[in-house]
Amino acid sequence: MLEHVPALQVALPLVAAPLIVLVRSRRFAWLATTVVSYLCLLFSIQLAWRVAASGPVSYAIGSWPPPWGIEYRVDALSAFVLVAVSLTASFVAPYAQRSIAVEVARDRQYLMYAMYCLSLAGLLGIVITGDAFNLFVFLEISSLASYVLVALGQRRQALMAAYQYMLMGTVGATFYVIGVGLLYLMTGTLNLVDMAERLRAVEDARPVLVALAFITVGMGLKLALFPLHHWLPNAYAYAPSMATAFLAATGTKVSVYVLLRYYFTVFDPVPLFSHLPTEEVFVALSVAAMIVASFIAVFEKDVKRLFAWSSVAQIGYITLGIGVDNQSSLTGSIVHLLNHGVTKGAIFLLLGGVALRAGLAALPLRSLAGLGRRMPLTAFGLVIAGLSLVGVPGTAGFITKWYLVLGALERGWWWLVAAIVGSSLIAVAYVWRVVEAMYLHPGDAGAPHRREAPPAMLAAAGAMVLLCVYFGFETGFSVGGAADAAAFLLRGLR
Amino acid sequence: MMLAACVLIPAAVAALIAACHRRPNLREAVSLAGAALLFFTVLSFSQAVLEGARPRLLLGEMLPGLALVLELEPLGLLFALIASGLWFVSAVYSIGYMRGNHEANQTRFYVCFAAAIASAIGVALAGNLLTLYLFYEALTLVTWPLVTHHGDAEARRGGRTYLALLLATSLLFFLPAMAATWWIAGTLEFEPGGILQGKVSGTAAALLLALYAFGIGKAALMPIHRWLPAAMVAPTPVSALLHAVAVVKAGVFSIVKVVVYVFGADFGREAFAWLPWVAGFTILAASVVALRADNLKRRLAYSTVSQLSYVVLAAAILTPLSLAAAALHIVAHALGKITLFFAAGAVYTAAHKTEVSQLDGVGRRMPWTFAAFGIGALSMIGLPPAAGFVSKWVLVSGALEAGHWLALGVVVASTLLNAGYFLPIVYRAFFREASGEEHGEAPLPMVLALVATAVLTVLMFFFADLPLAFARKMLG
Amino acid sequence: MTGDLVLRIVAKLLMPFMLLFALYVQFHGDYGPGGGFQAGVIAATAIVFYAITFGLAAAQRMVPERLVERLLAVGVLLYAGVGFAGLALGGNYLDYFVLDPDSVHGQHRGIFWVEAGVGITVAAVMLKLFYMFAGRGRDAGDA
Amino acid sequence: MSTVAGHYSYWMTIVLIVAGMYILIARGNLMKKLLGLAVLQSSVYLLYIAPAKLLGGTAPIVAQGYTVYSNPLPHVLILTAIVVGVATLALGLAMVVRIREAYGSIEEDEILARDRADDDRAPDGAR
Repeated sequence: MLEHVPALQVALPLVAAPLIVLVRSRRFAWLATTVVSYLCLLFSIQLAWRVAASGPVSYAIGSWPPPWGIEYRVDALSAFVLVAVSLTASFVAPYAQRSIAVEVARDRQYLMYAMYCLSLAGLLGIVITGDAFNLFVFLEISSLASYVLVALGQRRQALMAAYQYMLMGTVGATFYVIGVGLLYLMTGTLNLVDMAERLRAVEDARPVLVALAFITVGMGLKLALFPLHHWLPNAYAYAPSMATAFLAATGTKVSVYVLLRYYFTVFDPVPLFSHLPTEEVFVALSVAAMIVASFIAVFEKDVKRLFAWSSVAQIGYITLGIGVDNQSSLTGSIVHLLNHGVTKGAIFLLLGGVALRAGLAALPLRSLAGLGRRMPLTAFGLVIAGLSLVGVPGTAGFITKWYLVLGALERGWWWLVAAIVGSSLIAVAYVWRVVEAMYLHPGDAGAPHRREAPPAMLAAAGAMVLLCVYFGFETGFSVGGAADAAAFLLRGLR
Repeated sequence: MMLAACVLIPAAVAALIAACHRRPNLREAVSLAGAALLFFTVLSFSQAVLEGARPRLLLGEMLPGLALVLELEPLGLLFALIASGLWFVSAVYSIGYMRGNHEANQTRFYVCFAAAIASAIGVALAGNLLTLYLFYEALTLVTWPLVTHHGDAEARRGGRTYLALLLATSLLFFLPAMAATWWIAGTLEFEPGGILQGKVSGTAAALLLALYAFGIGKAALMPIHRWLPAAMVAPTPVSALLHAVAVVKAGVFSIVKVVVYVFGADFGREAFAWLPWVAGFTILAASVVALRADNLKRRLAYSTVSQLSYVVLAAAILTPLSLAAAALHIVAHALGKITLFFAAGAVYTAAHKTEVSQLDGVGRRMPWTFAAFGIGALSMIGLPPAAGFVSKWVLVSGALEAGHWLALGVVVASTLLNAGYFLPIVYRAFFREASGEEHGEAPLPMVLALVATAVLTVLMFFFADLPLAFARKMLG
Repeated sequence: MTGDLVLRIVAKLLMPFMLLFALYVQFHGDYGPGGGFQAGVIAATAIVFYAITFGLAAAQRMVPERLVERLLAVGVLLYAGVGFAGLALGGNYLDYFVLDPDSVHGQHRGIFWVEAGVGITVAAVMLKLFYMFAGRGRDAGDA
Repeated sequence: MSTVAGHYSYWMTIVLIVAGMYILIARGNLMKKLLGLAVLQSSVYLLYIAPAKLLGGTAPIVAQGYTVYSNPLPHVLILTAIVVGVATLALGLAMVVRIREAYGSIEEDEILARDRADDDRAPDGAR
């Protein structure tokens, strides 16, 4: 049975969704979601272990051998991202029960779980598939589910946010599929590895470059690459807490994976970095994201939006590594997929607890006043995760920054080092506003006394906070996996 | 194993204090016992370290090739001894202060206090630059709640300046400097003789040094000294232990470490040529500001800024003697300045006076306190029979040996300035007529503590060999 | 509900043929043009036609919304079930070759069930969409 | 000239892309935006299908008398893409209906103005 893990990785959450709709019981829905999430984590760990032991794993769906059939292919990069995604899922699922019970109308709760399973299946599918078109299908499965997740938010703004998210996401996916179409016309194959082989013969043809542009812009929309990030702040701010945490930790990260996959696997024969201005574009946009989005976060009044803007900035870190294009920077990029996922996941899970206890659908900064007293553990967790956003040593964020700075140094780009550390300085400013609000502004006299979030939610969020610290000290898995993946990407097909 | 205990004891104390937040007596007993235990644990290493042992403990690998390491070497031991010893004294003092002034949130205060000590000890024991950086940042963060302890607008403002300057410098300069060192040398270990020897020179080396010197903001070189006066909004025990001993000494200690173990004592002088100028300027300028400050704690803070630069100056001269002077001055200044702060806190608690101009005749009402203050002031000026004399003496010898006339001139000028802003306080306190309502000494624990540190200051003058032995050992 | 007699009679007469045609397209899909997608839409069209002539309530009595939702899930499960059947019989996921000793028959069998799943799901989705939009406006006030 | 004319299906594709994007960006009406999206998506269908058609080819079903078949793969892909497109469109329509119910309008600027007014009125929103 173990050789079928690649298929089960996706099929399991995919089957869970209709089962949940069929049974239509809230309790079953939650149970199924949780079990599936944990199983997915186990599967992904097994796959990562297998890849580390014996190289890429290939699985032929329907026993049609690649490149004719759809191939599921797990290599160092996809194994790492699989673990990152399912790790987040395994924390969000146990958290979901209480949070959804409060935030979503009773008769729609099962829908929430089903959509979450679909979204998970889609995300895992994107990462695991080795087929360009199959990837598009999974991209849309996960995106459609995400739109619904966002639209289920409590306030009416959620609808508008989801609508805009849907428009931009669909344009992104359409651009992606146009790019794939052009590549298919040029190579006659949809298998990513096969495509790369055949591109060698036609590397300079204009349609290939047009395809590159379409895929870059398309995925840029999906991953909220500055300035294509317009949908993100509202979508994160108005979605239900659990959806925000899940999407923030996984959605954009998987899109980054797609970009990495295309840049370093498919377009490997194309002189992306030496002949095209890829480097300049990515470095410029990433630095802009890191600085501008962080600044906006500093002046944001709503806490969830504040951290959403911070996500835009942190995505800048990730794409920066692609632009700098060396072993260290790519390691930083890939490890940040995990590190930022864990950090933002923790933050939004904690904020969900705050919103629950405060009984608010929105969280203006003022509503955090006195949180240090009301919910000491939650507040402390927010501080730790905030420090990880800043990149203080001993937290996951530091590891990323270390590699990015090293990468910039290796290129001799001192100004970039200054930009990286400068942006984390701005991060200090916005994290600090939250900390000040929690500890230095006394709460209302009438505010409820010391009441933490429900244990299940607190435990899940707390575990994620611990992970922020854990990945700051013990980097055997995170940096080890990311460095392997980066080396794998840079080695290319040669 | 015992090494880990040095960091774990204060950390455990912090946890225990948090656990017994409902019982103040137990809480303070834990604090005292922990401090004593820590001091003796550190002390137990001294013999071995003097004989040349370097106990080392690998905490685990944080990044490939980059481990977290604790290693005890003489300078670190000296710093750890000072930090833990004075923790005990100031724990006694804080009991009097916090209760005497009815401060709120005392548990949080003690927890953060112990956590700060844990971080400071971590800095002292750090076996490589990464470990040092880790604890250095931790120290910044855990002291922030102490600085903003009062939670009012003024505390918020002070806390902002404090955190902004310290975090900004460490993120903007220290981290890139560390990354560059790793990139150039391929290691971050502290090694006698340095790791950058022969790998970087000229302007690049000077730039790297600048990144370190300004990146380690806790050393309070001008123009990044502003956080230190800002931190004075904290309760006095915090100013005393942290902003006269643990935090600021962690800064200059880090600079000495970087100079000795990263650049190496034999590193080319050219790269260091600019540093004495900056340090000298800081010494003089801060003294001038102190001269004009009326708020007692502010005056002490600027005095600290100036005294810290003595250490930097001594390290920058880069001769064996001056490096020893740097180490000695860390100890001497710690003892003297904590005495002064203790005295300032005692005056505030007993008489609720904060300005120098209010101190007329207070010395007659609080003879013990102001006797101790006098000894502290002597130490700052560098007169016998106080510890400051010893370190200044060695520093001057070192400067003479190197023919460093700039340093010599700065020392002479600043001695005069120091005298100019400390002696009037002593004069006012004893020889002017008192006014206002009657009051006596501060609560007993406070007086005990400040007398103890004053006695230690005098003792160090008479038994200067011991710290000197450590300082010499540092250079191998 | 429309009162036009002609329309109602014609609708009643046409219904069986529409459904039959859906089935034809569904099962003929193995050999000629057709398949689950088209069949599903045609089947759904029949119900929609019924709803338009006899009113939404009548259609929902015949095919309740709850049933539509169930069918939607069942269709997907049928599809996935074929995949798992492949696994159970020792092949890869969605492996039709192993569904029958004769691998060509296996392919047929696999396609048949998969298309059945697709057909059910598509029909259900179409109906669900129709119900969703047709039901709006009436209960807009309480949404 | 022949290359320009010979590639007319690509020209049409480009026209559809540009038209779709234009509607999407320039129109404030949420319904019209959706229509723009549909136009954009249909450009993809054309892009895939047109090159797969061989002159004189027939549907790829083995039968006597035919030797030239169209490539079936793009057709299958586009069938999937159409389904995805329909799902997106359906979801979009559902959202427009709900937005209309929640805001009483489907004009983007009016909706945003209402949100802004909400934010100003809510005591918690201002700092």
